[in-house]
Order: sequence, then structure tokens, then C-alpha cells
Amino acid sequence: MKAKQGELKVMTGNSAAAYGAMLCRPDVVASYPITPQTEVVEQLSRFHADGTLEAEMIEVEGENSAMNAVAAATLAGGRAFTATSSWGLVYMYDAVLQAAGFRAPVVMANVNRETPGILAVSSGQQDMIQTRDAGWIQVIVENSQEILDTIIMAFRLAEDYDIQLPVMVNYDGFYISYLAEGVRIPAREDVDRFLSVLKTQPQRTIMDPTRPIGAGSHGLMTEFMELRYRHCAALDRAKKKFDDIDKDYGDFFGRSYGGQIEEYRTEDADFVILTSGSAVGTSRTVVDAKRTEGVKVGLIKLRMFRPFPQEKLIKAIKGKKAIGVIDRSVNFGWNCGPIYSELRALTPEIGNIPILSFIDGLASIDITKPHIERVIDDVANAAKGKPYQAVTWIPLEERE
Amino acid sequence: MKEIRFHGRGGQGAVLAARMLAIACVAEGKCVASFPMYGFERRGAPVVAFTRFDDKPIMEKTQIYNPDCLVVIDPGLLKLPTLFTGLNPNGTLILNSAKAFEKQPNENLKLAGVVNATQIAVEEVGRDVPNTCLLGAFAAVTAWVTLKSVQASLSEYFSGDILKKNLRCVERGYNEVKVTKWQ
Amino acid sequence: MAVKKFSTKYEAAWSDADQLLLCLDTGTWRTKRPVVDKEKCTYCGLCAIYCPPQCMITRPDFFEPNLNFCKGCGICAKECLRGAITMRPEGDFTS
Amino acid sequence: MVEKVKKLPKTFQYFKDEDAFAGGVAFCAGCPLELTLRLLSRVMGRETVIIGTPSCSAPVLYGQNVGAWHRLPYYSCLMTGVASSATGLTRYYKKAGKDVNVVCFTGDGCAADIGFQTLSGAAERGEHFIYVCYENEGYMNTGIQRSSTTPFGATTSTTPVGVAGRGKTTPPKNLPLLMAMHNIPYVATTTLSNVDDFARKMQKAMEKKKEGLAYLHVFCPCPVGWGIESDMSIQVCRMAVKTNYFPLWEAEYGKFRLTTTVANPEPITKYVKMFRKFNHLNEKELAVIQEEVDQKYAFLKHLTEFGEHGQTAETPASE
Repeated sequence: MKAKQGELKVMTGNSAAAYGAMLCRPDVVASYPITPQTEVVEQLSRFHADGTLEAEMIEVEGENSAMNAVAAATLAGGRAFTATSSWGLVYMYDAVLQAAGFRAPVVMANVNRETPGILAVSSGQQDMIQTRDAGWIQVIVENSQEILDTIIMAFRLAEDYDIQLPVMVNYDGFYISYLAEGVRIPAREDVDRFLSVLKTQPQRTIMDPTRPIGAGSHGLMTEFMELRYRHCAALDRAKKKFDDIDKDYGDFFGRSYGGQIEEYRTEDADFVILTSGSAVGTSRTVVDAKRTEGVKVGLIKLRMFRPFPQEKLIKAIKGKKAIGVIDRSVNFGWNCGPIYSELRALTPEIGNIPILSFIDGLASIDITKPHIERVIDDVANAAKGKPYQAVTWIPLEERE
Repeated sequence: MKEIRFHGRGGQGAVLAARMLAIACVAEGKCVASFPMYGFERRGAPVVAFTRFDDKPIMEKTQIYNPDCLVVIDPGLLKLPTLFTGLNPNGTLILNSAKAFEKQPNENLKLAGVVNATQIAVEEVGRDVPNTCLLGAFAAVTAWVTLKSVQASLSEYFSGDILKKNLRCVERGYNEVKVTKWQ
Repeated sequence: MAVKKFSTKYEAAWSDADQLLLCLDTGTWRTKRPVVDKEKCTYCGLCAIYCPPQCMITRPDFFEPNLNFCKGCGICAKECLRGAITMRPEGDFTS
Repeated sequence: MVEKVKKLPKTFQYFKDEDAFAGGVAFCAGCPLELTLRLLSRVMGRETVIIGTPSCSAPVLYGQNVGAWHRLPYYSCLMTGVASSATGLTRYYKKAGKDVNVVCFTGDGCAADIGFQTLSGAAERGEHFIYVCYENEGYMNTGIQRSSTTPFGATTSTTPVGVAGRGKTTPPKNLPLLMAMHNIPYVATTTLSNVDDFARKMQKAMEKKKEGLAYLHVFCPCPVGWGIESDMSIQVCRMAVKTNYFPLWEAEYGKFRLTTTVANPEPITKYVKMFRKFNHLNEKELAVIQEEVDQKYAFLKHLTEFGEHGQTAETPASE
């Protein structure tokens, strides 16, 4: 059984997020505008106004309320969606933690942007990084089509009886949020069909008003630890589940993205570079160009950041001579990129190979082709056994 | 792949023009990617927007540094010192201006189409929204996209009377653009 | 993962009164106990209404504290307009 | 021998339902908060979803592991997210076609301070739930700290009295009035000494929440935090009404009505001497409080003159 080929429409990443959410027929949508996410809210409001989206729309007075409202709506038994960015994500932080603790299957689009203190109306993944230990599933995508498709997959993952976790779908502000591309919009009945698997599963525990049930009980003695353990176990299960959902999606809609990670020309590669988000697309073109020069470089796209796809990464990297990681954020206190430092935790399994950290694309800085060429050249040299610099802040070294 | 960089001012419709061009290309079966780059959205402030199109999917997510074509919506932006930065040899320029070029403004620029889009917009629409007229000129000068596709792209954003007026702008841009070539 | 046995069927921190309704022996908190003079009681009900733990038992013609839960706060005695309730030290009742 | 046949007083009619709480729960002896919750459950019934936060009511409202202290559906959240969580719940119940009585239950610190934004937002959006704020004039659960509703002069653990300190230096935020200024369907103040008033307003809130947010401000003195003898808390409530320190009123869409009028208000000195938190105040400081009470009451009286309900059932403060 295959889905119909959807209508092709030129739309931005933000519109794609709104389409993805609308197609999943959420019961409740609550969000607050913030650059560069605002268009998501506006598009959803238009869907609601024209009757396409039959959800309860809550125009909240701040992001904190948005997260509380959607978390409560999912615990009541509904499907709920919200979207935010940067400072908005920071402002809802307590509720983000609570949603995870509640195991509330919220789906949220987070349009990546820098965190406050140095004003930046632009991109950067620091916002996502500061919520990495919140207990959410975090996915990073690279283009408008993937946004739409992944939000549909995210609802199936979040609400799966074996998972019951909130999912954050991240995409770069400006570089993807405002990027207009041709996007295939799946037919509603096909999305209904794709999500109908959830209806065959047992009913998750909800705030049934006819029952004396309470959400957020005190966890006393070992029962607190037990619930933490079960949360971690659910995150562990989410890895394979995400692969399976991605495959199902591909079988049905004809588009899939590799699940937790995507490997590009890695099979015969001597060394690899790893990155996420919008930098992946540009990196593909640079890898292609380097390949024509005979450089045996491969690319790994990190699609799932939480849970961290360690098994997949070990398999992909083992046997390579070096790896370079491009981060669009920093790991405060380690002076390196956060994805890099997480990857280094896999050293025993992948072997003691050079791992290079590249910090690029903070705020308004573009991760350009010359930047990626430099990454590949540096990692190529390290792979040949030459000395290398562990951490490189590319734009600061490239400027005159 | 063709890369087009739009230069305008907030409120002149540079972002919209870049996007309408993308829609026109999609109508012809091409793959597209278009995005603006601005800080605060403020009327009058300089705005840059990018459109790429190709026969195969576009992977690049960067800004456009080596455009094949510049579309300049405000003649005042000709003074911008960075306007021609990175222009490919054999570069093209579509300019909204009442005056044609007397001399080649940049050595990489080989083909220029100049049209008084402001005047046309004022005559047809009643106010200074030169963006759609320039798309007509773009189709005539580059032949990368047909007039028909450009016109079809407008209905995504306009309807009724305002659509009709803008369709006339496109057509007049297509017909009235003055082409200059340099070796 | 190694842990096989869980103490609850719930994935998250749900309480469920159908499974377990908790209750404290607040009767042991008391240092004084209310004693009702049935003759003085006019059945106005103020003691029962104002009783914070709502533990005044409605008898056909008077009210009586449920000593399992009465914390001995003395509000019933204070609010009784007839002075029908007196607070007496618990020590008087130990056998 | 003829058996005495006695009828329960009328007040009991309000309390149709069985108390939803276990017989013994962890509230201090003599705490009006316990009475507020138990009576609320008796007026509103079982299918009432309570939303609360860490506070004095948390040890009772929250479960412990799978166990619960009461039979009401309960949703716990952070102090920042009470009204917004209630919004999410009620909106989903509405979408699912379920008519559910959703009640937020928080202290004044949550309602007036850290949770005020979201409460104000929900009021403005016209969300269909009830918000009950139990006013104990500070953060009692964490050990008696001042909140924005702590009165002038009151000693708390963050406004202690010392060589330089004289208690809180600023007047309290008038939260019920602020809520009434949202022009929502229903705002009322009430307290437990006037238990008929309390029950009627609970019932009215259940009706009015069909039109939008209903807000109840319940004066709820804290025996421990204020230094009240455990048998005196209802007396303190009563004196707060009789001095006009806590006037009982309601407002529908910004139209005010006094529900209890006090013929000859007692001086504030009679109220403040009932507990310890104002013990240190001198005559000058007491005069400030008296002036504040008079001025607030005069302002309220002014507001009632704009109302449509001026003539209806005012009851004397004799309860």
C-alpha cells in the first residue's frame, strides 16, 4: 500500500512545520510568536481560520504557558503541538522538564536560534543544546520536506505506547525556517492512515475526570528512581522505534531519512565528517566535490540527538581513520562543540582515532562551502597521521 | 544550477519576488530553494534574498556568494559597494531604473536589463511595488523561465483586481525591458 | 536493561485512589479532646461545619467527634454558641 | 419516651457530596485550608479536576507513589503553570466533548506573584475554569516568607523585625480587585467564617465558569505562620470581615456588589491583636493599616455604586 503522491507546493520550513502539524489533526495547539518561528504560529492560525485545522487554538501570553497547556492537553488524552525558538525555549524550561517527567507526548518544533545575553536574531543550535538533558527526544532536520515528514513521524513516535515521550523537532532558524523549497504535502487520509497504528495500541494513562487519578505524584524512596529508570529505558527504545517509523514512512510515502543517522558516501571512506541541520546539505555538495578530486571522505548526518545514537555511530565510524564534527553551538566548560564531546565518549568503541571539533555557524555566521572544505582538509591531514588542532573556531581563524 | 541574488529595501517585495521566481521555476519542473537574509524586518532597510534553481535537488543551504544574476529592485542600491561582490563572469543584472547604463558598471557584468519598474508599477498598481515587473524583465532577459510561468506564480499571492494589475506589470516588464550587452 | 520488576504499572508518576487511598492516624496528634454535652447541644451544626477535618459525626440529636481523625484543634468548642463542647486533656482518658 | 426529632440546619444543604478526602490528612491542626478543600469537594462533587502546585496543600493533594489522599482527579504542576495547565486540560476536554469542572487551587504567592502572568492570560482569554486562591498572605509552606499579598507591617521570615526592620514595608497587592479588572464573568472574595457565603460563591463560580474564568479569593489565615491559636482561625476570619479588613464582595464582568455589609466596623486593633504577626506594631503603624483598610473599603464602595446589582441580597455579618 502506497500513499498518493502529494501536492507540490513551494513553502518555507516554517510553513512545512505548520502543514505537518495540521495534517496530524492536533486537538490543541498553543504557541507564542518569536522570530524565526512566528510564521508557524501564523500559518496554523490561518489553517484554523479557514477551517482546515479543527483544533483548540490557545493564543497564550508566553511560551511557559504554551508548554504547560500542551503538556496538560496530552495528559488529558489529546494530541497537542507547539512551536518555539531560542529564548522561548528558555522561558518554558521548567515546563519542558515537567512535560518530560510527565511523559507527556507533546510534539514541538524548535526553530534553532542562539540563547540570550549576546543579541542574535539569527541561527545557531545553542537553544537545543541547553535542553539536551531535559529527557526529551530531540531530532534535527535539514530541509522543508524533512520538517513536514518528521513532524508526522514525531507524533507517531511521541504517542507510541512503548515510548510516551515529548519530541522536539529542530531546524535551523533563517537558513531553513525561511527557506522556500518545493514540498510534497501528503494527503490527509494518508497521514490519518499512517498514524492509525496508534489507535490499535493500548490506551495510555490519562487524566480521566471520572477517575480518582493524579498526575505528578510524589516519587518516594526507590519509586522515584524506578520512574527515572523507565524514562531512560523509553528513550533507549525510541532509537529503534524511530528507525522503524522512518522505514514505515519511506515504504508508505516514498521518503525516508535514515532514522537516527544518515550515512552519505561513508562505506569506502577513509575518514568522515559529522554534522547536523542545514550544514548537512551544503556538506553533501562539498563531499561530492572532494570525491571527484579523489579524496575518500564520507558524511554522517546526525538526525537524532537525544537519545544519542551511539550504536549507529559506532558502526558507521569504526575503522575510519579520523572524524571531524561541525557544531553550530558550544559546550561551555569544555571549550569545544557539544556533539563533538558526546562523540568522544565513544572513543573506546570507535578506537583511538583523531576526533576534531569545528565550531561554526553561530548566530549569523554562514557555514559556507570554503568552511567545509577546510574541515575536510584538516581531517584528511589528521587521518594521514599529521598533527592537528583539537578545536577550531572556523570563522575566527578564517577572518583577516 | 542558477543562483540569483535579489537586492531591495524592506517593503519593496524582494523576498516575495525571490519566492515567486521559485514558484515559477517549480511550475517548470525545476527544483528550487529561496530564502531571505535580514535582521529586523523594517521598511526601508536593505534586504537580500536568494533563489537557486536546478534540474536536480538543491543541497546548498548557504547564502549566495557567486550569483549568476542580480535583481536590483531599488536603483539607489547601485551605490552599494558590495552589490557586485562575487558576481560570476558572464553575470546578468536586472535593474529597476529610469536610466540605462552608459558604461559597464562591473567587469563581470555582461548582460543588463533595465526597466523603469517603479513607473510601471505606479501606472498599473497605483503605488511603488516594482517587484513583479522586474520578474517579467527577468524572464525576457535571461530566458531561464517563461513569461507564462512567472505569471502563473503570481496567483499564489494575489487574486482579483490586484492580480490583474500585477499581471500587466509582469507583461510590461517583459516587453519594455532594455537590454545592454558587454563583451 | 537489567531491572525486570517494577513496583507500579504506570510509566509516569500517577497516583490512583482506586488502588490505594492513603490515610493518616491524625487522631494520635491530639493533646486535648472535644467532649460534647448532649443536653446543651441545640443541633445548630456549627461544630460540624467548621471542623477542619470534617470529622464530626452526625447523630440523630447531637454531634460527636470521630476520635480516629480529630486533631484536637478546638475550633468546634470555640465556635459552639452554647458552650456545649469542652476541650479536655487527653491525659484524662488514658486507662 | 418521645425521641427528639432534630433537623440539620440549612447550611448543610450546600454540602451534598461526601468529603473526597481521607479522614486523616497532613494539614496542621486548626488549618482553614483543610476546611476549604474539604468543603470545596462537598460543594463541587467528585468529577472536579483539581490543579495545584507545591504549596501547603501539596502534601495532601499530591499522591505518594501510587497512593492518594483523596478521590478527586488531580493534576500537579509548577507554580508558573497552574492556569496554563488548566487551559490545556479544559480545552482538550472541550474538544473531546467532556463537560468537566476544572479548578485551580493555589495560594496567594502563586496567584499574585509567580503564577500571575498565566492567571491573567487565562482570564483575558476567557478560559472556562475556576481559580481558587487561598489567601494566607505569604509563602507559608516554605516557612513563612513574604509574598506580594503580605500586608504592611507583617513580620515574616524575609521581613523580620529587628533593630532596623519593622516588617513588610509596602502595602499588599489587591489581587481580587486586579482579577475583577479583567472584566471576567465572576470574581468573589469569601472566607470560612461566612460559610453560607463561601458555599454560595462556590456554586456560583461553577455556573459562571461556563461563560469564562471564575475567580474566588478565599481568606485563609495560617495558624502557624501568623501565630494564631489553633482553635482561633475561624474567629480570625470573622474578625477580618467585621473590621472590613477582608470585605466580602463579588463582581460580575466588572460590576461590583458587596455580599456582606458591616453595620459598625470594628477597629483594626481588635483584629491584629488576635495573632502574633503584627505584635510589634506601634500606634503609628497601626494607624497606617487602619487607613489602608478604610481607603480600600471606600474604593470598593465606590466601585459598587457603578454596579447593576446594588440592591440585592446583602447579608449582615453575623454568621
